[in-house]
Amino acid sequence: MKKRHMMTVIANDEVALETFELVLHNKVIAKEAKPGQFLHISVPGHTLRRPISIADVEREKGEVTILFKVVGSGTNQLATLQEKETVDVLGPNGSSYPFDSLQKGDTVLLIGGGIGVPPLYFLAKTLYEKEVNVQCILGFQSKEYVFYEEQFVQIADVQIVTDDGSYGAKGLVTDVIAEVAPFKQYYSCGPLPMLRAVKEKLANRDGYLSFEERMGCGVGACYACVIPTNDAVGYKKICSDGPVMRASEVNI
Amino acid sequence: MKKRHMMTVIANDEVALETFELVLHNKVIAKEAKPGQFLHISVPGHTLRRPISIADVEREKGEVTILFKVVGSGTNQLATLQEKETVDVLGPNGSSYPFDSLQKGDTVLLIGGGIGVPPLYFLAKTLYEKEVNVQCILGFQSKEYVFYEEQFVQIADVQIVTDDGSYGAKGLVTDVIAEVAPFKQYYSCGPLPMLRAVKEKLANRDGYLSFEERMGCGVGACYACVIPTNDAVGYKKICSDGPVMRASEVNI
Amino acid sequence: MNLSVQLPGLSLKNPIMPASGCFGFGREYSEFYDLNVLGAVMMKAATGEARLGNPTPRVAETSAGMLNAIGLQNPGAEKIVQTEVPFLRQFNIPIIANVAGSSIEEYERVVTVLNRSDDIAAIELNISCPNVKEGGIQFGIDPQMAATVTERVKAISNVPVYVKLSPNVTSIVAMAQAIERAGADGLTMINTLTGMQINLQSRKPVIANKTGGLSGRAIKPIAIRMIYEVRQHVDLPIIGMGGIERAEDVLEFLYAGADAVAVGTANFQNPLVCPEIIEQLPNVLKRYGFSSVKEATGVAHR
Amino acid sequence: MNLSVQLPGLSLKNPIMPASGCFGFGREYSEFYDLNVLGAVMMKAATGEARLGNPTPRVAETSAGMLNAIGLQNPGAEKIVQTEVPFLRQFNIPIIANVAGSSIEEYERVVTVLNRSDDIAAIELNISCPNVKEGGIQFGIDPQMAATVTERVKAISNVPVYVKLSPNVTSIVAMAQAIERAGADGLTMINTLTGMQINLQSRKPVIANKTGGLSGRAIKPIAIRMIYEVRQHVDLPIIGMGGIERAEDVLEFLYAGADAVAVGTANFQNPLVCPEIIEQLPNVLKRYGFSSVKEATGVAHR
Ligand SMILES: Cc1cc2nc3c(=O)[nH]c(=O)nc-3n(C[C@H](O)[C@H](O)[C@H](O)COP(=O)(O)OP(=O)(O)OC[C@H]3O[C@@H](n4cnc5c(N)ncnc54)[C@H](O)[C@@H]3O)c2cc1C
Ligand SMILES: Cc1cc2nc3c(=O)[nH]c(=O)nc-3n(C[C@H](O)[C@H](O)[C@H](O)COP(=O)(O)OP(=O)(O)OC[C@H]3O[C@@H](n4cnc5c(N)ncnc54)[C@H](O)[C@@H]3O)c2cc1C
Ligand SMILES: Cc1cc2nc3c(=O)[nH]c(=O)nc-3n(C[C@H](O)[C@H](O)[C@H](O)COP(=O)(O)O)c2cc1C
Ligand SMILES: Cc1cc2nc3c(=O)[nH]c(=O)nc-3n(C[C@H](O)[C@H](O)[C@H](O)COP(=O)(O)O)c2cc1C
Ligand code: FES
Ligand code: FES
Repeated sequence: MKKRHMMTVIANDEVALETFELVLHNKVIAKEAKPGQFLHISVPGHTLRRPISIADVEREKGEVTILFKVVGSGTNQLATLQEKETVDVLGPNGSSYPFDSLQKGDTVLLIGGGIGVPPLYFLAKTLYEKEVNVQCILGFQSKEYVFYEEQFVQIADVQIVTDDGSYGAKGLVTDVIAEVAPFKQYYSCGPLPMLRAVKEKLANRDGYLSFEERMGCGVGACYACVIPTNDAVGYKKICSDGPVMRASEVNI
Repeated sequence: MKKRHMMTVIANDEVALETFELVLHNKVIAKEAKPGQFLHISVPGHTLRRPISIADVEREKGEVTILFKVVGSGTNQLATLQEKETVDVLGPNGSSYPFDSLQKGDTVLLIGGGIGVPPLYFLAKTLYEKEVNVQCILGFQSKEYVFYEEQFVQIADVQIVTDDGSYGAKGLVTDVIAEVAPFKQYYSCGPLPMLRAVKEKLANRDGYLSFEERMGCGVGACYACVIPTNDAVGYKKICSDGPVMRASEVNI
Repeated sequence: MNLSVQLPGLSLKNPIMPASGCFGFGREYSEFYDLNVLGAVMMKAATGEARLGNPTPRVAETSAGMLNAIGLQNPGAEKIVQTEVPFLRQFNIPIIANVAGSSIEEYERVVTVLNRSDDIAAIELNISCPNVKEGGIQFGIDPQMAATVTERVKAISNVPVYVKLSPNVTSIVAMAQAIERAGADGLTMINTLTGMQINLQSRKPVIANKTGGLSGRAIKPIAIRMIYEVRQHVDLPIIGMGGIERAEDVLEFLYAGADAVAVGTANFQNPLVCPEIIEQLPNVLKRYGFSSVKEATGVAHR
Repeated sequence: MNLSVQLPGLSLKNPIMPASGCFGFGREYSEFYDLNVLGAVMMKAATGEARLGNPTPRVAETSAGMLNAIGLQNPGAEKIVQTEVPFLRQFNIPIIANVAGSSIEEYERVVTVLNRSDDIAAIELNISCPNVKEGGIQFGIDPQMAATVTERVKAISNVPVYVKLSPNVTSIVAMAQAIERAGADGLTMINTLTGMQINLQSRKPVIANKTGGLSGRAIKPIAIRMIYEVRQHVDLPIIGMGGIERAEDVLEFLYAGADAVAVGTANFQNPLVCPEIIEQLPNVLKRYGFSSVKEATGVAHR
């Protein structure tokens, strides 16, 4: 049976402007989590849980890392969490980035935008361990918002772009796609307009996108988070069928 | 101008079953408070403030003590307050027990029931300093709920009664009124049925009662807390005209 | 402690059930606990044909509540009878089918399809969904139309019919009385209150449908008031809902006059809320001096 | 930053005022701050004669809100004009008199008394107090009756008449339209939603009047929805209220179509809430790209 998990805060640090790295302890989740999945986090005083992607796990230590940007009252409250406090979560929820078809030596492309970058780190690390070559294009608003560059460069080829050019190349992630080495598959996560642009730019390539939507239940019961699909049913639920979907199946 | 005051928690201890003694620091309130007045306390996450009587002050140290019983979600939350945390209060609010007419050597009677006892301690201490003789009848549910007996006995003649006889005499405060020494004036605080009984029993005596009522604003603006009076207007507000009223003026 | 409640068509071992639309068809929450512990289950709304519902965003958070405008997305009555009811049948709990539509004919069509299943214990006639624009809402706010759809559905349904009341009306009692006269077997109340939230940045309503239905703790005082009022004027059994999160809330609904209750929004915060309430209910009943659910029902009227 | 708003009879230096019944006649809060900072002040309801109101308890706390059933306690219109208006006149802010009654004649009587004062800038016609049993509530839920009392009061009032809408209706737009046609100068909305809380121990409603009006953050989504809907169908200026606690809330009300706003329940938690909102409003307007209050009004409709 699934259950509510209590996770204990190990560390909570601001790693970039308005961006926090929260390390949580829970053996079950650390063991089960797959790249692309999310935690559905209870924030005291709030009716709805907050979905936040899993950015990293240390399976042995039982540690799970998430990275989040403070955008409203829920994330604001998460930012105040202190060591040893506990957090009530559901998870790991949702689908993950599939990579079973990849072989040692294959090359892939990861494209992340802003707060869509975190799940790609977990993916990059997992693929690196499989000895898959990882190229990343990571887009941020501006220099102050860049995070996890050091972590990424240790395991991947990284190209950073910023909207205002204050760090890396100036422009959108799609502006630099043409420059990357040949790849077998792509994986992306970021705001919807970015995912649309990526899908269009890489229309003839096989890839996976991870979506965001306002959620109710986070487990597939309330139909808050649907996304139109090209199949007969016509929709999928981002919380349970997704958040990761094959680019070709969604109608965005 | 009146203002919202921040008070810092110095100590918060369970002094009897479900009964907490909360010592707070704030110089202005400690200086201004008069016996019978209350603090209107903000409890995070709650729409309305909680009125709690001032039970003691150390004017020099800037300390204000309140005693409260855990009866619902607000007091439950107050019970969790830790040293150094801050509390947002309005106050000191309301009227106080008048005692200017008392002389050194006069004798008075204080009658408190349950959580109506706290303001009487502040009054007893003040009168003791004026060298007025204080006799107290203090009623509690049962032994476990008795608090502040030691503090009272140092400054007053104390008779304790409990509903079940588990401590002191068994019975109601009104059962033992006949036994007390002659007194010039009486002061009482407790649940409404007790105040009614006290007023009736001491119908021909001059006395002051302190009332409780559910409050909105706590400052006299919303008319939530009225009590019928015998004057032409027909009512008074417990939060601003009261909580202390002359027994003869109220219609209870 | 006797938790059982007998209502038309519903033999409930306890008075707790998940509310329609907040529990899908039970599959997801069956991964959290054995649904057998529930008093009953209210399925998500069924319409004549499959519906894709409203555009997203469909939910927004509010103070002590939330807004939703799902728009009755569902696979259609046929599919529900074929694939969802058989799943729920494995549990030994009454299945209540929530029926929605844009016309009386659609309501009838859905009920005709549901009639083919032997596994549905009762129908919850959803005349109150505020998020469907084609006219569904009309039934829920006009006593005469509510009566008409109730009569027509009653005439063909194989099982008892509970009508779900909208709180977005001037007189909830007038609605309940019209529905009682039309022959309904029970009432469920309340559905959501129509609300809106505007995003300061985008300058548009957060919910794509603009308005959404307000549910959760924020609306509990309104639900309690309406149940209390209806109980004073109508004899039908009432399944109460609106902001229930704890066993104490259940007791308040029983006091007001509900015979059983449903839990909606609270499932999202706590998927285990229903079994937790069921577990705590005997203690809470006992603490306040009751030896059965029945004893607590309507006590605020005595 | 231009915070000023011009409405019939009301030249507001900013759009923030305390709501009726939550601020008495200003005396208590004048001990916390200089009332001159306010855009205006809405006085507590005035009736023809002094009223003692309902028995206590009169308030209860709910999730993100509260219930009240004060019952229009007030010293009567004469006394208010004699003793309260002169107090408020010392501040340089428009005084809005809230007028209540149990009959059209009583409304007229109150307005006749108020007409004698030169210091009242506008009347807020309270046809929506849910806590008066003698019939006051009827005016607020029936468009025809609302129109009649509006017309009669308009006919005699020396100052512009704003009518306060009750949210306890099926169609807030129908109410607003009827009142517009009857010649009102503006609308204020919303009053409280009727609710109830039951004490588990005593087994009785907490509020002596049984039902009370729900106010506070819990009702904000309903207020926003109703203002948005009315703004689409009615041209009258709107003073919005219902759950405002922060300058951001004010902006949401402006977006929905309010021209100014009133703050009620929030005064109880924070006596300084009005001046604090007024202080923060320019920053909040600026942050979201506006250079005046006027610019933000109704933007969600664009
Ligand atoms: C599958 C998934 C994975 C995500 N992963 C991350 C991540 O790793 N890091 C990160 O910073 N953010 C992530 N987000 C976005 C994150 O959920 C929102 O930023 C967060 O919920 C905002 O909450 P708030 O209370 O601070 O904001 P508010 O705006 O106050 O939230 C109000 C309501 O809207 C919802 N909401 C607001 N923005 C979003 C959004 N973009 N997506 C979904 N719901 C939203 C909130 O959950 C809440 O219910 C993810 C979203 C999804 C759906
Ligand atoms: C002038 C005055 C002085 C008081 N002094 C003390 C004191 O010294 N020690 C003490 O323990 N208690 C005192 N009380 C009672 C105290 O205010 C309540 O016990 C407290 O508000 C309960 O809050 P709650 O959230 O725990 O209970 P809940 O029942 O959850 O409260 C719900 C609502 O009801 C109100 N309420 C509930 N009980 C009372 C009550 N008896 N009187 C007024 N409001 C109530 C609460 O303030 C809140 O608004 C005093 C009350 C008044 C009016
Ligand atoms: C996301 C969501 C979807 C809902 N869908 C339906 C529905 O399909 N049919 C229905 O009758 N009620 C529906 N409702 C209303 C609930 O069944 C319930 O009446 C209401 O939410 C009040 O209860 P609560 O406060 O416990 O959620 C829905 C509510 C929510 C929050
Ligand atoms: C204690 C209290 C008393 C009120 N008295 C009145 C009143 O006399 N006249 C009136 O028109 N509205 C009255 N109201 C309603 C408020 O003016 C306001 O419309 C409502 O509370 C919603 O705003 P809020 O959520 O900011 O409180 C009262 C509200 C409260 C809480
Ligand atoms: S959030 Fe409920 S179905 Fe996805
Ligand atoms: S609590 Fe508002 S007048 Fe007393």
